[in-house]
Amino acid sequence: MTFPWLTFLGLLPLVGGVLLFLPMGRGAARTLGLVFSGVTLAVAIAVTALHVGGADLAVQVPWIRAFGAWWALDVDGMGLAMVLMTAVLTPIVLLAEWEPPAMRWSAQAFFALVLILEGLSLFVFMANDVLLFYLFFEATLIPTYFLIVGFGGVRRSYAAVKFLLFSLAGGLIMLASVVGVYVVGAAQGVPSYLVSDLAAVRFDGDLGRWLMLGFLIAFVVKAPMVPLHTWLPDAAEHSTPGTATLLVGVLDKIGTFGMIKLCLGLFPEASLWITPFMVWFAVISIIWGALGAIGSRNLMRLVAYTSVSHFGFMVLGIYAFTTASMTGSIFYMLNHGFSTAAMFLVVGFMAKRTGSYDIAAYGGVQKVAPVLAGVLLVSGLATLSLPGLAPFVSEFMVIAGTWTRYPVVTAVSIIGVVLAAVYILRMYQRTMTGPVTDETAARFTGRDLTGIEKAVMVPIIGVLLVLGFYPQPAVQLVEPTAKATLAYVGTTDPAPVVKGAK
Amino acid sequence: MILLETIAEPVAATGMFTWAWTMIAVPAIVAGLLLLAGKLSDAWGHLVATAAVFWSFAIAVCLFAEQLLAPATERAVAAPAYTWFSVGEWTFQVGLLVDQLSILFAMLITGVGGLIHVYSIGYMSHDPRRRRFFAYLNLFIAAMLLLVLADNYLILFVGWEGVGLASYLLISFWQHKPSAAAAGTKAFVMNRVGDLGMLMAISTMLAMFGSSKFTEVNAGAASTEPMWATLIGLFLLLGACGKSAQVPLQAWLLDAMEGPTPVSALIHAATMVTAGVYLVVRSHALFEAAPTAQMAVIIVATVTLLAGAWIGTSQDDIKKVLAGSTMSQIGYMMLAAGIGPAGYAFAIFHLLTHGFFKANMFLGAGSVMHGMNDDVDMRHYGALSKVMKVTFLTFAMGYLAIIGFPFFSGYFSKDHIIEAAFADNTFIGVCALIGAGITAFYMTRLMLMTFFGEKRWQPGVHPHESPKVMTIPLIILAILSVGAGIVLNFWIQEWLAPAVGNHPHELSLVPTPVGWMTMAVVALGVVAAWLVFGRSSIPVTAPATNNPITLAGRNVLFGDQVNDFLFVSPTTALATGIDTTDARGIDRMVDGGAQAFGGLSTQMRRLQTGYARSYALTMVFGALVVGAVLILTQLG
Amino acid sequence: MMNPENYLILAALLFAIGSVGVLTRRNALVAFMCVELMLNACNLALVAGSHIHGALDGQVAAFFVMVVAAAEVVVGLAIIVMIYRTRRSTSVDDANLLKL
Amino acid sequence: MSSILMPVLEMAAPTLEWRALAPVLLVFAAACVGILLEAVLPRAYRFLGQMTLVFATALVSIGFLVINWRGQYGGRLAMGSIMLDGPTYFMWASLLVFGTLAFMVFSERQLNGGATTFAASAASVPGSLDEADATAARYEHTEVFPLGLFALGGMMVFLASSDLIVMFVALEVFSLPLYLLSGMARRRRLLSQEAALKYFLLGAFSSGFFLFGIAMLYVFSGSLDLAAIHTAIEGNAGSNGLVMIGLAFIAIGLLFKVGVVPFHSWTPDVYMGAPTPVTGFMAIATKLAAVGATMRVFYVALDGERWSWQPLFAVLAVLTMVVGIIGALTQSDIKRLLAYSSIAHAGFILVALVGATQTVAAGEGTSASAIMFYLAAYGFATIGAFALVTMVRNAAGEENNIDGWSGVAAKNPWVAGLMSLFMLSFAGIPLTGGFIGKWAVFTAAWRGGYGWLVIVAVLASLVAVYFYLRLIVVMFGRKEAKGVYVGNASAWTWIPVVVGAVATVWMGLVPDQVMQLATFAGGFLR
Repeated sequence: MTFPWLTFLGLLPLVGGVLLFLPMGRGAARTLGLVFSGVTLAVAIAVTALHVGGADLAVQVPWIRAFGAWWALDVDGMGLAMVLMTAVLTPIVLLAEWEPPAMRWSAQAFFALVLILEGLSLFVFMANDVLLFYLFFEATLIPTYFLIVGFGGVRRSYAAVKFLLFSLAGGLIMLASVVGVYVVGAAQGVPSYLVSDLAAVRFDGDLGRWLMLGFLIAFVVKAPMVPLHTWLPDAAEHSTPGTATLLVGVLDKIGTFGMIKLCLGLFPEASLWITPFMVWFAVISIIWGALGAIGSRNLMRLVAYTSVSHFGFMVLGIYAFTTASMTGSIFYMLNHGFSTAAMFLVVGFMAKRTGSYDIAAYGGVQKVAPVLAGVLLVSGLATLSLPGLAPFVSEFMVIAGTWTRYPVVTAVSIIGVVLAAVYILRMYQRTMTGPVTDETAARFTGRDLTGIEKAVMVPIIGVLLVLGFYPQPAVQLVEPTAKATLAYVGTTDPAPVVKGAK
Repeated sequence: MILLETIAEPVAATGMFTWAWTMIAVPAIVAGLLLLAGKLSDAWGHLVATAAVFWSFAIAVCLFAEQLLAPATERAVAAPAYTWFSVGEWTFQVGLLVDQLSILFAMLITGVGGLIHVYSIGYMSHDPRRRRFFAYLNLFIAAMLLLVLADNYLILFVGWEGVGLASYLLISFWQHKPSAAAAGTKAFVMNRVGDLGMLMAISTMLAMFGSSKFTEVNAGAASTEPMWATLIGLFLLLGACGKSAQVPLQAWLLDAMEGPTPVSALIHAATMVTAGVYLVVRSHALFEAAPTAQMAVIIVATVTLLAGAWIGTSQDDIKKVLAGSTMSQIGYMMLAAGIGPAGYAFAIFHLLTHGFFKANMFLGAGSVMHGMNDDVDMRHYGALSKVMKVTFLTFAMGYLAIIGFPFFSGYFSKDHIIEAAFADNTFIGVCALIGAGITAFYMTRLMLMTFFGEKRWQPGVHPHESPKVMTIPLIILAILSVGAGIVLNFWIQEWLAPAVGNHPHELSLVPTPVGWMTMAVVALGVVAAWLVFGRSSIPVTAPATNNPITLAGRNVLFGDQVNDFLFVSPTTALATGIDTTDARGIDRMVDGGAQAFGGLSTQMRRLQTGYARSYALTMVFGALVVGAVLILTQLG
Repeated sequence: MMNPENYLILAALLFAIGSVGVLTRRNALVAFMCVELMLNACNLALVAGSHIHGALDGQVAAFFVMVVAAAEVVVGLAIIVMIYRTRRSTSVDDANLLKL
Repeated sequence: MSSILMPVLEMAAPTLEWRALAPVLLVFAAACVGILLEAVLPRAYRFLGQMTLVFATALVSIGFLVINWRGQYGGRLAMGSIMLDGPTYFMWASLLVFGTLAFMVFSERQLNGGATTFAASAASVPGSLDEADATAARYEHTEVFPLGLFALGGMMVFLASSDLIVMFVALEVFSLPLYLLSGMARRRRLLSQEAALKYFLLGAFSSGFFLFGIAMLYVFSGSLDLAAIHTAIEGNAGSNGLVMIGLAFIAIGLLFKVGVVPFHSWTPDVYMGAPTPVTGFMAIATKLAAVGATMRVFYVALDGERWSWQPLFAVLAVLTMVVGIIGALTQSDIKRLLAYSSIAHAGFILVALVGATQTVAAGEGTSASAIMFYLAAYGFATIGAFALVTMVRNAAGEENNIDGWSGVAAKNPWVAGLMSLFMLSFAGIPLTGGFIGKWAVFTAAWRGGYGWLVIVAVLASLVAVYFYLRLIVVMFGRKEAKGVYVGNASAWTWIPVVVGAVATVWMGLVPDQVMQLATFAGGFLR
């Protein structure tokens, strides 16, 4: 038997997280946490190398035999992209939260919870068994809840409960579908939860549609889409920037990840049936999120709303069913992880100096803390998808791919592109430019970004730039997933209208 | 519709052309270096930046020379760099196309850009953030070169957005001024509206042709359904309107004058704002397949050239007058580009000459401001011709060029456009002619208010001539303003023909009837301005007026108010509404559900009375329920 | 011999009387006696069933029930006495602290 | 007359399969010995003696059980009154484990200042001099151990009996000690006594119903044997009115013990009033035994009337989930909260019971296996949770008010963390046994054709999450309550907590072993 790389990869941070519950000094805890997340990153890179080299990494061991559940892990391009993103973001978040807020739980607890969250998320992205996926999908809520409640802002308890209730609501509805999938499969002689086994089961007719909806609702809550998004701004506003990064950057991706892997991967017919609805739903999210961001007076809420808008693009790309749009969506999932991370973390650095997330509390920061302002601007430009930064490539693929099928929908959706410029630049204008306020002078003078903060931002911005200028390897990594999914669903890309152009 | 002869396929890059990418890379790298190095590079940053631009200029000149030496069919050279990304059937190459059209642009950008860099060394010498300014300028140069050298629309769009970013950064360079910061944001957002058009155009091209390469799009254009060709054309026009400040996306350009003057000269006069013209000319095949779109271009251009001129007549801010003039002149170029094969070369011709004389005048204005403690109000100027001789003389060259004084550069380029307009449509021609007259009027007004008349200087202002580092670029640009027209006049049509499918026609130095008419109208404009502003003294504050034309001009034709009413207010209202809906609507519904359950729970607790006998009664009741259900199942 | 069904009807009546008694009587002792009445109604039914089928099990079962009932009395009385000593009352309605 | 006397004359000595029945016989024997010990041992040694007896018995019983199980002993035993089949083995094992853990909590004396949580003298009047004297003399009711063993033995017989009259006797054997145990709290004695009275009266009332049902089935079939009743129903061509009456009354009696709405009213009051260790024992052991017996009666004897009782149970399941969950939403007492939670769980169990999946391919889960797994998972969490309830205290004893639990996390993160774990398991959140259990019962129900019931159950558990969360929120998200402390418990409390926690996580992560045991226990034999 070959070495179970994927199991090892997921267990590493979990072991680290559990170890961190042992009593130890603050310094030792932080070092240990960073070491574990660093090793996890190294293993993730090794796994990527193996996958690209063509190694078969799949693990498949019986787990609950009586009900056909397997400990089955595997990665495809999309899974690997998500795994890498998680593995990269975790050490960054740990560094960014090197000094968690005072008057809250200890740094040790934060590091432990983050590592546990990382491990669980990795398993979600690697799970190849519906029940296993569900198990970790739901399990991620627990550390997230404690991360919000233990380290968040004033109304952290409210926000944490809201987050949990929304997520659990979606999750439990999904549970019904998880059960139903098995029952239908068993009735067709496939009593198994393996994704590969279930792909052979036909989920036809109304039952198939209801089952698909069960999954979809959970993912729609997760990948927050209007009108089930209201938990996100609150959760982001009342948690620490690091938590918000993981929440929006990593956890919410499970929603779009699940749509591709499970909704499309199990219910092609039902997914095509829901498409017209989802497409408009996505457009509403795009516009709604962007307008919400424009209306936000709080920086964390603003970033959260931008994500609602961006998730709208991802969903639009998925349900447009073209290679370009779906590849764009998957690539967007990756890029968005880094661009939101950049936004949340910079906003966190700002708040660390003033103690406030209110836009009104800032003004003229650029003059006294130019590096901070510059980093915020770059992060913002990534968020508004400026070419040269990674999100542009993915957003363009989504728009261009969707256009080939739904020009009108796309035309409406790209109003979001203009609104993105409005919310980012207005925010930048109000916080960073203008005359230096007394408050800014007192809080920011001589307190530009510290070394550790720069160390946090450099890799994120580096990734955004590299993927912006040379996205080809990443696109090639995730494209096979899109192609395989589309082939399974049975759609083909619209051919160019004008023949012989080439 | 005139069918084009096939455009020659670009040949593979050899020799100097393999260095073409360094034109873009060097300024880009220098920009990044200066931004990252921080204060370390304060001392020498501006020199490196200027050198970088001259490097690009040198390469551009060398390439141009090679092209001149090559046979006409081998002048267009493709220099692919690497695959940006490929997805499905689509492949997006980062590739450069150095052809007759783009090389002219490259030289304009790097040449004028280089001069403006030199000028800025002096102009920005007292600014503590000069290094950053030069970094942004280099960023702009790199992006602009990418825009014009790209071999496909997507890379063009990357450059397009890049210049938008640089423009944003430079307009709001003096961020501590809220007006500057707001102007930057406004410029970026309005450009984004245009970008929607670009995105839709590229998406449609991909859907139509499966590629966004110029060669493939042009090859397929003729066989495209008219509806789609028209749509692409209109989308491109929307993009061009945003970038080139054409009506209805013109409102940002005057605000953009908040930026340092060299920026206004380089970006908002000579290069970036003309990108729309470049785009239309570059997409000539598509526009020719879509007469409706061409008509739209012509209408937009005509409206803009008149609107810009109108604004120019009533502004008191010297830079805003020049900005209005820029709008108007770009309108001429768009007009030419919209007319079709007859006008492409003239559009580019006017673009080049305008690049020279407008940069010249902007820098001249900067020089004036430099001497006047950064005051921009012309009502505080007057009689500057005596104290700022070099500035005055160079400015005068620009002035004569723009009003179309015979044998100055504008005379050639603008008159050709007016003639072509008359040839196309008499009404449009008349409009263009009127525009020329108004141009003469407002430019004369500017000259009179700035350099002649009595001193209206504010207390404590001591005008002086600018240092050599600023005047030498002025002199060079003045020479170009004077001579570029006559040099290019006979050559440019032939040169551009392979790239834009132009139809060269005979030109002579002797004015045509339209030419005579133009001269007369211009003379009329000059005289009118002299009658109004040259004879009487000019009030130091703008006199109140009820003249609707003046009021509209002073308020930039109420563009901001219209935008506010149509877009900004509704968006703000919606954003507020969404905030409320999320907090009070959706969440309230969820909370309401929770409260309903809570209420139900409280009610139900009343059943738990604590009396054992009532519990027993509940059980008996339960027995009845059991009985009832069983009876029902037996019946069923 | 009467129709054995009549025994069953009687048993049902007794059972009903017993349960109504539990519902209506406040005194814990009386309520408890009503429960005993219900058990004895069951005994009657068991014995009647034994007769109908001509088998002994029902009668044996009735003995078991009696023994169990006796044991129940022991425990029940202990609890009722304990309550009485505490509260000086055997009303089941007085024991009403645990509710909602 | 002779016909009546004849069998008596022919009666032979009953045969007992000693080895196979050893686990339950040992428990009864130990209970009897325990009573003797009370009489024989001096007061000072009684506690030690009883504890030794209880835990030694438990160990030996479990040992016998395991050996017998592996040796595949079984079948109809004790002259047809006990059915030792797979489910019996599984549930006996569960009962013995949970009983042992519960008795450990009985033994805790450190929390209470050196005394157990039971009254020093249950017979003394609360607040009287007698009581004060007894307390001062450090008297203890060590009878709780034999009582507990009797209850445990009764439960084991209850779920294993294949004869209705044995089942009735067993019902009383386990109920009567519980009535007494409920009334023996050291603190809040009025509440405790009231709980005992209510439990007793209503319990007796319900056993009347149960017995009446037995009588009706007997009248119908002429036998008390479950298999014989099955045969009679199968062969019945005429009216089934008597079967229906019997079915209804037996159901009432059994579901009362399970705590199904509308026979649940006793649950909150008794759970709240009884001493907490007893509540913990009742909460799992009674429920397990009653569910086991319900399955046995309905799957074995009344299987032929399945189309009658499935809709009935479905209606009751919906009622139970709804009432249990909605009732729990606004509770302010933690024990009442757990009581309503136990009602809700009864509803979830009924969901699977209704589905009654019994015929699937070998090695696939059935309703019975799902329910048994569910009960095991629920049991570990219940034992642990109630043990933790004893540890959060104020000056007067246990702090049962949920507001008093505010900020427990800051006082003792372990207590708060483990309590959260148990709450998450109750709520059915993954990585806990509760999740796997819930998923398994839903699967069983849907496979049995009750998809709509699964949807209702899912929606119900969605609301249920709220009140479990509430406790977590209170512990972690609120400021510390004044005057409340986390008691320094001995190993007697900590062992059940830790075992419960480990088992909960174990069954959540690697449930296969337990699930295989439950699955290969197979169906109920006739």
